[in-house]
Amino acid sequence: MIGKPDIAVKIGAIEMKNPVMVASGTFGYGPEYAGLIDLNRLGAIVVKGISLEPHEGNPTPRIVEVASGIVNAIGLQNPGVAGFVDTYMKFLRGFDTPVIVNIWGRTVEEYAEVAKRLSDVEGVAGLEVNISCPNIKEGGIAFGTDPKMTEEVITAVRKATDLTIIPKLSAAVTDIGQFAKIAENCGSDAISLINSLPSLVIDVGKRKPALANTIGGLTGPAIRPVAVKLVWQAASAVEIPVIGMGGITSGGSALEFIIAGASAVAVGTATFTDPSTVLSVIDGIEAYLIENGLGSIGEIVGSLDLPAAGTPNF
Amino acid sequence: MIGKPDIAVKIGAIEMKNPVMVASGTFGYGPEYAGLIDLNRLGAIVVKGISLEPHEGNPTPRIVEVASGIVNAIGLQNPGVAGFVDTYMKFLRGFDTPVIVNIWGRTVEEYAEVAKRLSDVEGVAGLEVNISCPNIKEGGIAFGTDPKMTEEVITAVRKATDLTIIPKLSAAVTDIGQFAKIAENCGSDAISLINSLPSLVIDVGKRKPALANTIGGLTGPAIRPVAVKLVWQAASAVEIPVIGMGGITSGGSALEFIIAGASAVAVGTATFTDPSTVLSVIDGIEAYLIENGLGSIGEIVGSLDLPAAGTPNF
Amino acid sequence: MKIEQGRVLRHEELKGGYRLLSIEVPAIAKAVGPGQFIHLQVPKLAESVLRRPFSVLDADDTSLSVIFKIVGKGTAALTYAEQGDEISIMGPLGQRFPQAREGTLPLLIGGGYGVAPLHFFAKRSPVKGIMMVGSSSKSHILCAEEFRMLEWDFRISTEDGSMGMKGRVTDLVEDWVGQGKADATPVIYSCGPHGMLKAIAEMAKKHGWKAWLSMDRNMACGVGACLACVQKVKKGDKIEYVRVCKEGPVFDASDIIWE
Amino acid sequence: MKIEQGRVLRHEELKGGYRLLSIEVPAIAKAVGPGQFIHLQVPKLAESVLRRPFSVLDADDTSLSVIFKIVGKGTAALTYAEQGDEISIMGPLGQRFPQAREGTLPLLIGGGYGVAPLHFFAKRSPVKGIMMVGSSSKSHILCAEEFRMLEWDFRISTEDGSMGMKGRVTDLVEDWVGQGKADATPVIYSCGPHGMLKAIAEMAKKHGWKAWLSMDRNMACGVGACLACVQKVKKGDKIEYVRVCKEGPVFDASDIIWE
Ligand SMILES: Cc1cc2nc3c(=O)[nH]c(=O)nc-3n(C[C@H](O)[C@H](O)[C@H](O)COP(=O)(O)OP(=O)(O)OC[C@H]3O[C@@H](n4cnc5c(N)ncnc54)[C@H](O)[C@@H]3O)c2cc1C
Ligand SMILES: Cc1cc2nc3c(=O)[nH]c(=O)nc-3n(C[C@H](O)[C@H](O)[C@H](O)COP(=O)(O)OP(=O)(O)OC[C@H]3O[C@@H](n4cnc5c(N)ncnc54)[C@H](O)[C@@H]3O)c2cc1C
Ligand SMILES: Cc1cc2nc3c(=O)[nH]c(=O)nc-3n(C[C@H](O)[C@H](O)[C@H](O)COP(=O)(O)O)c2cc1C
Ligand SMILES: Cc1cc2nc3c(=O)[nH]c(=O)nc-3n(C[C@H](O)[C@H](O)[C@H](O)COP(=O)(O)O)c2cc1C
Ligand code: FES
Ligand code: FES
Repeated sequence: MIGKPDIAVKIGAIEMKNPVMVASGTFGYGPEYAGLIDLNRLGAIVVKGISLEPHEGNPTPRIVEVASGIVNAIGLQNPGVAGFVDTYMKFLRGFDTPVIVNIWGRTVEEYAEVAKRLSDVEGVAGLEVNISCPNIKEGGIAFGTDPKMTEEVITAVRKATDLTIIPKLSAAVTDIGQFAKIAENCGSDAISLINSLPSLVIDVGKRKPALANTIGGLTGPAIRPVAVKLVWQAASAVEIPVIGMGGITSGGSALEFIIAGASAVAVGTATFTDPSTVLSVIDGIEAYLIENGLGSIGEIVGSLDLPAAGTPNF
Repeated sequence: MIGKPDIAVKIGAIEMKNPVMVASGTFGYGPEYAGLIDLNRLGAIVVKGISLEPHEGNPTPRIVEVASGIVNAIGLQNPGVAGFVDTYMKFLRGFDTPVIVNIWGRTVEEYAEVAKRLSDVEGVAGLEVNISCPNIKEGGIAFGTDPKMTEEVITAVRKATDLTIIPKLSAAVTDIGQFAKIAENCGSDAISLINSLPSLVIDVGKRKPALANTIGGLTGPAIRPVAVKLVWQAASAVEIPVIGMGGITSGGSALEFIIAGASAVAVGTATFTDPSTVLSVIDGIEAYLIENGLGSIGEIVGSLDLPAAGTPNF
Repeated sequence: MKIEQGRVLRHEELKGGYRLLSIEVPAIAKAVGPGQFIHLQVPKLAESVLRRPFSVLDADDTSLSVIFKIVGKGTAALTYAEQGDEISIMGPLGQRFPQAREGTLPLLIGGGYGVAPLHFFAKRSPVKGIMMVGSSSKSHILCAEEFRMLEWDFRISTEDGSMGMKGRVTDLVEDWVGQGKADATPVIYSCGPHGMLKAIAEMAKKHGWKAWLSMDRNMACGVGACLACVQKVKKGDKIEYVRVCKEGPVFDASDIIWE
Repeated sequence: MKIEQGRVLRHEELKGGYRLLSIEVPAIAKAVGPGQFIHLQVPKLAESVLRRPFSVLDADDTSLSVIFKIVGKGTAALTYAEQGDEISIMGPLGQRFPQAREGTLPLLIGGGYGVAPLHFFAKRSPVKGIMMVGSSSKSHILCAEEFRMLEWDFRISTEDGSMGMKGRVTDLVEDWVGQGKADATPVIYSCGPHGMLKAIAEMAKKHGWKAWLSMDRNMACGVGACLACVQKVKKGDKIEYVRVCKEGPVFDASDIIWE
């Protein structure tokens, strides 16, 4: 094989020079890490979750470290859609890297409205729809854990925008394939997963939750085996591209997701350990393709070689 | 406070001298660790899952190490109920420690039959019912992920035996409280959780699953924040005692479960790291009670001090 | 802001369980100023995904130093760092203490590791002033020699009375006020435990003094990306959460909303 | 079987990337026999929950030694072990090689770390015999000196021909058979890569020799509790999974079901 392998991927209408993005909420809105790594090298930038109005988020402590991971309950603090566009979009347009805006709402209408307002903003390449948020009209049950609410919210966002939409599935469900299918049937361009796993850490001395919000979400290497399994199941259930994430720290761990069926991946928590992780993930994937004499990333997406009859009995 | 605190607990009809057991599948049938630790000190011994007939289990590799945990797919290898009773019960009766037999089946009838056969066996104190097994009559869906199948299997076991029964809930469900309630309503004496989290580890070099069975279950410190959250939710949903487990490595981590609402706990994977972990967990709980001037373990079960209004939004 | 592979130059025990870690890390050492912090990756702490933030005690053109004490697994593992070991450093992070202006009297008030950024401040300050340290006991008083060498007025309070005045550091301040010797307006620069900072903010308000406080919050990214480390502050007529790692750690005491 | 806190006595590099680790761990060292293994907790490998199994190379009344090579994160972290470091050891685990009986000719065949248990076997054997080592290249031949000192007939094959016979270790055996010098029935004792063991099992069957093979499987508990490490074997007229850590690691080659 001569020359570099082709690692460009296309997610909906989004053309990425490589399959590696940064995960929402772990990379701010772009400027925060711009002094440390070259944003032009990223496959895409996914910004922190944006809602219709500015949102204050949770009291502190918002984060606690656990074995091979962290549990966070930031509470979706953000400057609202107008504040985000005014403050950050000019900066973000300065890079040759697609910008995906992660959005959320407390009602179906809020989701649709945020999607609509971002549709004409220059430089916004797509929307990642975080459906792991509580529906305040339905007693706070997370949209993404109820098939009907999932369908409603994705349908509404689909109607509100022509941008590439990527529902981000909730991992805390019995059958991820069912939710992946719903997303596909509602016209999504791709899906992403996993979001953090609902968790509780207790300060034993005080007999209180370690986080002000009681419940938080587990991320980091600890969740990778669970994430790879869910990505594999979701990718097996749908035809649209899957973006995999959860505990990626290296080219090797990103390749687990790709081989399981992800067309692209995102690096989250590992950026806190070392902001250049995302770059070494890109390099690692490229090196793997070269070593294995492969011409393009597409050749290994979903290439998992399964034994004849995998018993579900473990 | 004068004297040692009271750490005895009662689960159904099982009187335990302390709230710390060893988790099924991580302690064999008793003799394996008897040369290393004094089995008389344990709150209870929960043996490896037993089925009606001997079961071969999965091909190897059956285990792979991951960040802060392991993923295993042993495949429930066991000598069957008769083989177990003949080979191990005499040995187990030699200790002043209740024996809880973990049972499983591939049909509702198998579960009931194993329960029945163990009912009159001298020295069997109770049954832990592993419902995370595939129902071969229902296309391999795990009993414990379907409310109706969960109800059926627990009802059948309840009818088959007067022993204390402890359904072991599957963690891979959307609403653990629902399943805890079902177990309670079907006459369970207690519930235990969590079982391992369904996972996939990929050998990137070979593009094959690292385990022969493809899917395995994640256990160890990595899952503790998720386990504590599920135990807290389950304990909040029912009145019967809850046995908490998942990543316990110390008195402190066991206390997280107890404060979250568990009346007893089990140590699993940590036994592999250090077989005496279960003893230091007992000592650690006792030391905590003494330091905090508490007379009995009951005073802290479910003592989590919650903030006024915990937003589910994280 | 950079990530630089540093090298441990010195690692020694100080008093009261504190340790001094001196690291060769030229680019960051050159750039860092008083009140700023570094985000350090504890070597051989493999299951840990977060760096640990430490205030800078001192810096020159090639190296910087921090002081720390074992409070958890990260700081425990950091005690294994040996001369010559590599250590990844991110910095300089956060905002500096504003420099003391001529005609003002810098009044530094520290507790615990809080003496570190104050020492760095004093060393770089064009104006000399007073340094007050509050501690539980004599054996926990750090950097006394250093402040005396800088010719600062160094005052101590200990809760057990084993050194300096018996009481809290705020008593020490009130005592100094009672002496009536201030010939310039004091401006407070403080770093220490949460309760101490809050007491100082109240005291400063009472006296109508300006006070700069360095806040401590659990951090993940250290660069403003994750919103883990926020502090509620007044901003004009609004109240909002701002990032301790980015807009802080140094805040004007009168902006802080104490929760 | 015990858990004992050991202490590193020596840690040095050998040839071909291998390292020798010698550990003071009296109770276990006294009890361990050839073919048995220890389960070692790699120090400072905090995110790791599993111990690592290693065959014993040698043991006396106070200490034992193992050889290892970096193949993953555990063995990589083990290279940091320094003289004086504490290290938790579980052992002795598993079954020994049966001792060679007078009138038989022990034929030891090793590859990789497999020379370790064979060296221990030879050292304790009342009967001398032949040791054959197969390797990719000269630089990977371990323990040659030790076997010569024990006055064993030491033979080498390398795949690149850089030392001894060019070829595989099974070629070396066939070559030796061709020389027709055996005046006693050879009994094989072997430890090495899976493929080599399988080839040896076939060869032993062909010649009608008895062969004892030490198998290598991923392990969790090391004591028979978890059923992670199983090997399919013939047991009477049944075929079943037995535990490499408990019923093994040494098996009669004719019982093994090769999957
Ligand atoms: C801006 C700033 C400057 C600091 N400067 C110093 C200093 O100069 N010397 C010093 O000894 N300490 C300093 N600290 C506190 C220091 O960061 C913590 O003591 C340290 O992170 C504890 O880590 P651990 O792993 O030992 O504790 P653990 O409790 O095991 O840590 C678990 C997690 O909690 C975080 N954490 C725990 N305690 C604190 C704390 N007090 N502040 C922030 N995060 C915490 C850790 O960073 C880690 O992410 C500073 C903190 C901040 C925010
Ligand atoms: C009975 C027995 C005796 C052994 N004796 C020796 C010896 O004397 N010298 C030596 O160098 N090696 C020996 N091994 C192999 C050694 O245990 C592995 O090389 C080592 O565990 C790899 O750990 P790691 O963390 O570096 O590799 P990783 O691949 O990172 O380990 C991940 C997990 O896989 C397991 N694993 C990986 N490779 C092996 C393997 N080949 N065998 C068993 N488990 C493995 C590890 O124990 C660990 O649980 C022996 C194995 C067994 C079963
Ligand atoms: C501090 C933090 C904040 C996050 N905020 C968001 C968010 O606003 N929206 C969202 O969809 N996911 C959010 N996530 C989830 C990540 O995007 C990602 O799904 C998760 O962290 C798993 O990847 P990782 O293990 O690589 O971190 C957040 C994660 C972290 C750690
Ligand atoms: C090797 C292994 C085998 C197990 N076998 C069983 C089993 O047979 N039946 C069962 O209900 N749970 C089984 N479990 C699950 C444990 O009992 C326990 O629920 C789980 O390991 C979580 O606890 P831990 O994190 O402390 O290990 C097994 C776990 C491991 C690691
Ligand atoms: S630590 Fe991430 S924003 Fe401050
Ligand atoms: S390693 Fe657990 S049974 Fe062998």
